Amino acid sequence: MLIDLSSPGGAALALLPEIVLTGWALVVLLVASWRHRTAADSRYVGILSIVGYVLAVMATGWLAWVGARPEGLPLMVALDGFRYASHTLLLWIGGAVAVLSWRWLERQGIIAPEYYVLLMLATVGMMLLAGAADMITMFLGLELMSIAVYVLTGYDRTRRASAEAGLKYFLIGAFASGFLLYGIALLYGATGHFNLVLIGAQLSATEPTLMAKAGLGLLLVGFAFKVAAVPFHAWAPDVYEGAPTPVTAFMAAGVKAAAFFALARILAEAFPGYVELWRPVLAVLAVVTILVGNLVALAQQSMKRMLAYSAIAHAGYLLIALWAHSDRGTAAVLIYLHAYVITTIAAFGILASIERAGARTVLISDLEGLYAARPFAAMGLSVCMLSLLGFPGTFGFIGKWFLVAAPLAEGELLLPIIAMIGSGISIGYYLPVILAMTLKPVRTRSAHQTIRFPVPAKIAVAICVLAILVLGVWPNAVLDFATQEAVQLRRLAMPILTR
Amino acid sequence: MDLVTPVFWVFAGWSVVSAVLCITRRNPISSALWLVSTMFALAGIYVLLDAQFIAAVQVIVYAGAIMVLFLFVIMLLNVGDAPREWRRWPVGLLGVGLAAVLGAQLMMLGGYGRQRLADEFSTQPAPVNPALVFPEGMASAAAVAERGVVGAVAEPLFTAYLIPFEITSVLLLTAVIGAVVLAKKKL
Amino acid sequence: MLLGPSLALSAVLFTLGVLGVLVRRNAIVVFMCVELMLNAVNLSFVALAQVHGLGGQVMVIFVMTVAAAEAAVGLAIILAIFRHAQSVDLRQLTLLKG
Amino acid sequence: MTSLVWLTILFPLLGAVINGAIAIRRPEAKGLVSLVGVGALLGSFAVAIGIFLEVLAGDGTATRVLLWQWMPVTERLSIDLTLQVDRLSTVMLLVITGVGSLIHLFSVGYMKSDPGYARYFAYLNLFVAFMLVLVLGASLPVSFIGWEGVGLCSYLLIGFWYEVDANSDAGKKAFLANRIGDFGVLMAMFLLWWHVGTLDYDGLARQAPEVLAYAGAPVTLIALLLFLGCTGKSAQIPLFTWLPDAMAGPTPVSALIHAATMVTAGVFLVVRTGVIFSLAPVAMEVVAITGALTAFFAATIALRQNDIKKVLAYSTVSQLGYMFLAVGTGAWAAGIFHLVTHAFFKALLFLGSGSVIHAMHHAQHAAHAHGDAQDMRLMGGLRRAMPWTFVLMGIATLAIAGVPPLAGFWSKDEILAAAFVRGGGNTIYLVAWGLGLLAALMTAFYMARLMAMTFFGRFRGGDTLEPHLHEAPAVMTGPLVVLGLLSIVGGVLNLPGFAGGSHYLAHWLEPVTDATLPYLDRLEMPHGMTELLLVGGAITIALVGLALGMWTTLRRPVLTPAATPAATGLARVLEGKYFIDELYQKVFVGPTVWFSRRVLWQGIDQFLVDRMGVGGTARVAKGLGWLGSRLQNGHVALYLTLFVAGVVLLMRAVIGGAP
Repeated sequence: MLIDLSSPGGAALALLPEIVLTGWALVVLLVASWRHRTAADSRYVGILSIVGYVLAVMATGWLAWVGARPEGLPLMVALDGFRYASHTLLLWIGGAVAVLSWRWLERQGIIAPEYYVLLMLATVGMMLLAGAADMITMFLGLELMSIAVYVLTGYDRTRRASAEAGLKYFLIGAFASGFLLYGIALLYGATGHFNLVLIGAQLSATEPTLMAKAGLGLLLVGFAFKVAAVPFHAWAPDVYEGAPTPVTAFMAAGVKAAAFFALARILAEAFPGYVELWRPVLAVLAVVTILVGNLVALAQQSMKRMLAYSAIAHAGYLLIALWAHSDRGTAAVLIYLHAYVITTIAAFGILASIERAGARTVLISDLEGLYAARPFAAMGLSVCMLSLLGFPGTFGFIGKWFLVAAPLAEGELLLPIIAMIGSGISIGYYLPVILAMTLKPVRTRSAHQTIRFPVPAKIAVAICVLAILVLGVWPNAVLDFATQEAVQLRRLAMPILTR
Repeated sequence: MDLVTPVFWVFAGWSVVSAVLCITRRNPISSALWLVSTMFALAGIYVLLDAQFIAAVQVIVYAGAIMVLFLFVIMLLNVGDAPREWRRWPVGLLGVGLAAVLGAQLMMLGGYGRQRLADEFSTQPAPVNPALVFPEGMASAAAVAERGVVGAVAEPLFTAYLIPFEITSVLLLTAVIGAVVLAKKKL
Repeated sequence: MLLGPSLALSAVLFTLGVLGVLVRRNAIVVFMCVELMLNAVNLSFVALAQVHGLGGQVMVIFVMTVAAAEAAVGLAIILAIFRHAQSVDLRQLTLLKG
Repeated sequence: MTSLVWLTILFPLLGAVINGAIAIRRPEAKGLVSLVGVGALLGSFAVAIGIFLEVLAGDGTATRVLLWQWMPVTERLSIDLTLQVDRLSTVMLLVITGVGSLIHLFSVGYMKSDPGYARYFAYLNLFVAFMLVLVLGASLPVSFIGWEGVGLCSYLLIGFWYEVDANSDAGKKAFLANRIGDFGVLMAMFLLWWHVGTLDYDGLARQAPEVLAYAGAPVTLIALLLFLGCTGKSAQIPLFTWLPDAMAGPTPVSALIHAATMVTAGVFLVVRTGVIFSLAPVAMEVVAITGALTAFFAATIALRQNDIKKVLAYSTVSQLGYMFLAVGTGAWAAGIFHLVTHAFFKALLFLGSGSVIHAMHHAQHAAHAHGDAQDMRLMGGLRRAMPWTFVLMGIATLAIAGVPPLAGFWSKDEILAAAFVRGGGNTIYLVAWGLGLLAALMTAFYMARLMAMTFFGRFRGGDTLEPHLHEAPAVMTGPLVVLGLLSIVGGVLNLPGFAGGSHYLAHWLEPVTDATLPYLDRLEMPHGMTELLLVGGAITIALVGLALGMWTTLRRPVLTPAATPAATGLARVLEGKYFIDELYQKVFVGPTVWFSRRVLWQGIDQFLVDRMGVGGTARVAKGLGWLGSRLQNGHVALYLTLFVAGVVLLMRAVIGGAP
């Protein structure tokens, strides 16, 4: 189905998932403003918000099903398989985080159901960021996401750590968006356009110019911050630790995924002519990020911090796939993000259930003997660790495989080796978690007695863990989708660019 | 005789001096006021650059509303002069050095004139009809002459940029919800 | 026209904003320096809009909106941290580290 | 039947799931656990026999069973979950399910009183499932699932008794060494994919020779990387240190995983990818000499160990070295032959030692004594209390020492003969042959010493213990008897011509190994006089080694750890009489043992590999991590400065030319 994006009706149709989710968020906001006093109210709003994600997924599915394509140039929003794939994943993240937050918030004494509204609006921002075909939409989506996540990070106002995390994230985030904005301005100056494809057309037609180069650099800075690549990563561990755990999951999975989707789109559509320029930058960023992320993770005692550094390292792996600048690389980004996101959500879900109200962050040594007390939780977390490690038979392995294969197909050997070395180092911190849970006795009798795992969260985590295992040996559906349907970035942009 | 250039340099000097004072004053209130001063200078420059509407908005919204919010919060928190406002020397010096290098890199952009931009611009036939994107190709001055100061900006804002415009409404809503949730004394 | 001078001024102001962020300790002042950076970028947009048409000016409107939203949320966050620490000195906010 | 090969994997997998569930819900239901655990293996074994009969009737072409598409990477390369049944995988299938069944059965008795009974069987079943994936996989990635999976299970089982910290450390070490090796396999896989474009064993055998130049750098690199993986998994120099530590796990685990099956996976992989190796003669030499060196030095280390399981562990490393020597010379069948016979007699030795440890442990328990149940200096004279175990371990000792007509003799002789023949044209192989010969002597020596210290002389564990020593129950001795029979008759698989056979196994494997023939000179096994000389020499060495071992051990009382070394005048005088022994000790054994102990074991293994290598790397990495962690001091200023430094560098890279 061809959609004319220059007409308001067409634009509304193209943005249906976002509009549905925003509309539902307004409904939920109305409900939340009437019912926001008790824990029951909070739970009620939580359930209500999940309906919104389901509706938005259905809208996305409809767009994908009718095969919506832009009539001519994609204006403001993209209409391609990549967008539908990213939307599905992002909506899924939002829904899963809402499920994980359900009852968790009340247990931590956070009774303010606006939380779910902000979560939905942040998801809208992520979708706009990932699906934007225009720098303006992209910037506004990014800001919408960021502002909502700043608030969510500092949401647990009773804890100083949460407020501090919010402030740190906010200050550095605003600082970074200054750079991003400068980059957009310079690209606008160099090309006269905000539209990604038109920028790509203009940049491909000329030799690299100073203004465009500077714009590219500043743009990369902005995204490197969002994906937490070294040396723009320093905020991540602090913020991940301080934020409420479901929000941490949201940041580690959603924000990172959305930023990578957007970066993949920008590099593919706007900068195909500048490959020689951004490739070395991405390579260096990837190498440094992999090494620093993995090494520093070794020294961590807190689970959340460890996962934060591990998330940094995973951003490094993903940069390798972007480096490849090929359909295979884009497919690898999609597949790896799916694997990473599912695993991260499950790991943080289990972690959230272990946390006690008001207690300090969970240390790795706190997990000792978890297997004896809570075998399923321990097994689930073990599967997550193995998947993050890239153990064959888990979805993580499939993701790593494609990730490493992408630059190899381009004839690059060093980056895959670095990725594998990094993955080798990562045994040093993933393994002790499994070790602590399965091979160490329980420290005290009272340990693990306070674990509260609400049924919906349990189901969500169980689905994730099963998905990791099943997709590890039977990933065909996802792979087919990623390699055939979703890799349409270049395919849609190329005819316009080469004309 | 061209009056624009000397006036521009006056405003430029004003804005730079205000900005320097903004980042060096120890009292946050002075800093905020010097920032307002910078914004006024910029508004003046906007007028010179054929962006009269933006200049007005800059004064009303930015200098007027946003900075008042800042002042309000500074007064509310009542944080006076910090005993040692500056960062310690090694870090501070490193910051100055880094900023200087960054500034030198960005200053290279100052070499751009209209001619250079036009030279670097691709003269290839545009791949698609620009009218599909937004009615541009019409420079600021011409647009103002044709549609008036407000109309020049309003036209594209409500046609080509309708989607971003609607997104900003969601953005502001989010900010309001967030600010209320965070700042309320009791939830 | 003044394209080159405007871009240079924009770069200077942006750098001053970065410098302010790097050397100041007061969270509110740091945030104000970020606002200075955004203003500098706006100047670039306006200067470039002279050549490329009004897209740049429209973008400035959006940036101002974003700045307003950021200010609202940012100041609320600063208020929240002030309630805990009785200070907005960034040097004292080192609970999270390691 | 062949199309049902997936059943052999499914049974143990189901067993693992069910036992895992029991471990969580009702860990006390041991009867059910045994039924499921052993039943799963027996089921697999039954299917394996069915497959074997079918393959026996077939003409040797491989049957590929497609389970489902796994990773459709490109149109060109699609990796499917395909199992491959051919003569090689059938041999492995039979060994794994057969020996596995026996060891599962043995475990029923051995682990009876362990609280983690259900968990143990769940892990063990899971291990078998992964091991079968490894040998049945039709492509490298599928095998790699099993390859990593067995490593994980091995690690879980080594650390099974997690109350002891050293055990979980040993598990970690094993996992780490394995992962270093896995890095090699992964790299080799990617390189193969890059160069050849396929990872199917079938496709590799067909396409690799066309794409990869004989003795070229790429194929050599690939082969060496694959071999790096094998050294990790099969405990060869330099990655052999984890295997002796791995003995911390339950003894049946040592028998199954660290002797009979998992550690031989490296040998299997080399044979499977034989074409690649045969294209890289340098890599073949490396494999052979590494195997020979490992065989030699592991044997020297075993000479002076007092822990019964440590002796067997080093012996396993040494025997694995023989297997690599075999495949390194291109004697694929000999390698597999030794793999099979070794599975029989080494499993028997481990289970026998398990039976001894079990008896010692129970005796200590009954007498309320404490002591090391594995220290041979505290044993002695056990042949009276444990006649069955004694006889069976004796058989295994003769087999491993290479006394005809037991199984070990034929396979070891085959390997040494092959190395000797290759040595005719290449000195490296002659050196390898010499090392192998010396290792054979030492093997006989330390095995005789083990037998003598354990079963002969008088009991040194204390009078209170002695009445409590009993033979193991039938459920444990039963599997021992079966393995004993196999150790005796296992040689018939591949009897050479002079003994009335026709190298049956070698012919049986020809469909698999023939692909390497164009690149590898056919081994012309020696005939007539040379052959008889070689055989005679091997027998002599075995008998001399055994006699020396017995003699030097029993000649004077074995000192218990507590006893002070007796060095009185009379003893010295008496010792003076044993001039030959002293000479032997001083000139040959002494320096070698000193070298292996001080340099290899303490120097390289403990210091270089453990402290500097594994431990050192870990410490350096941790130190760097700690440094990075300190940089994360919570100050936003520092974060922002780092940020801007990044911006400056990035801009410098993108713009170029600017400051």
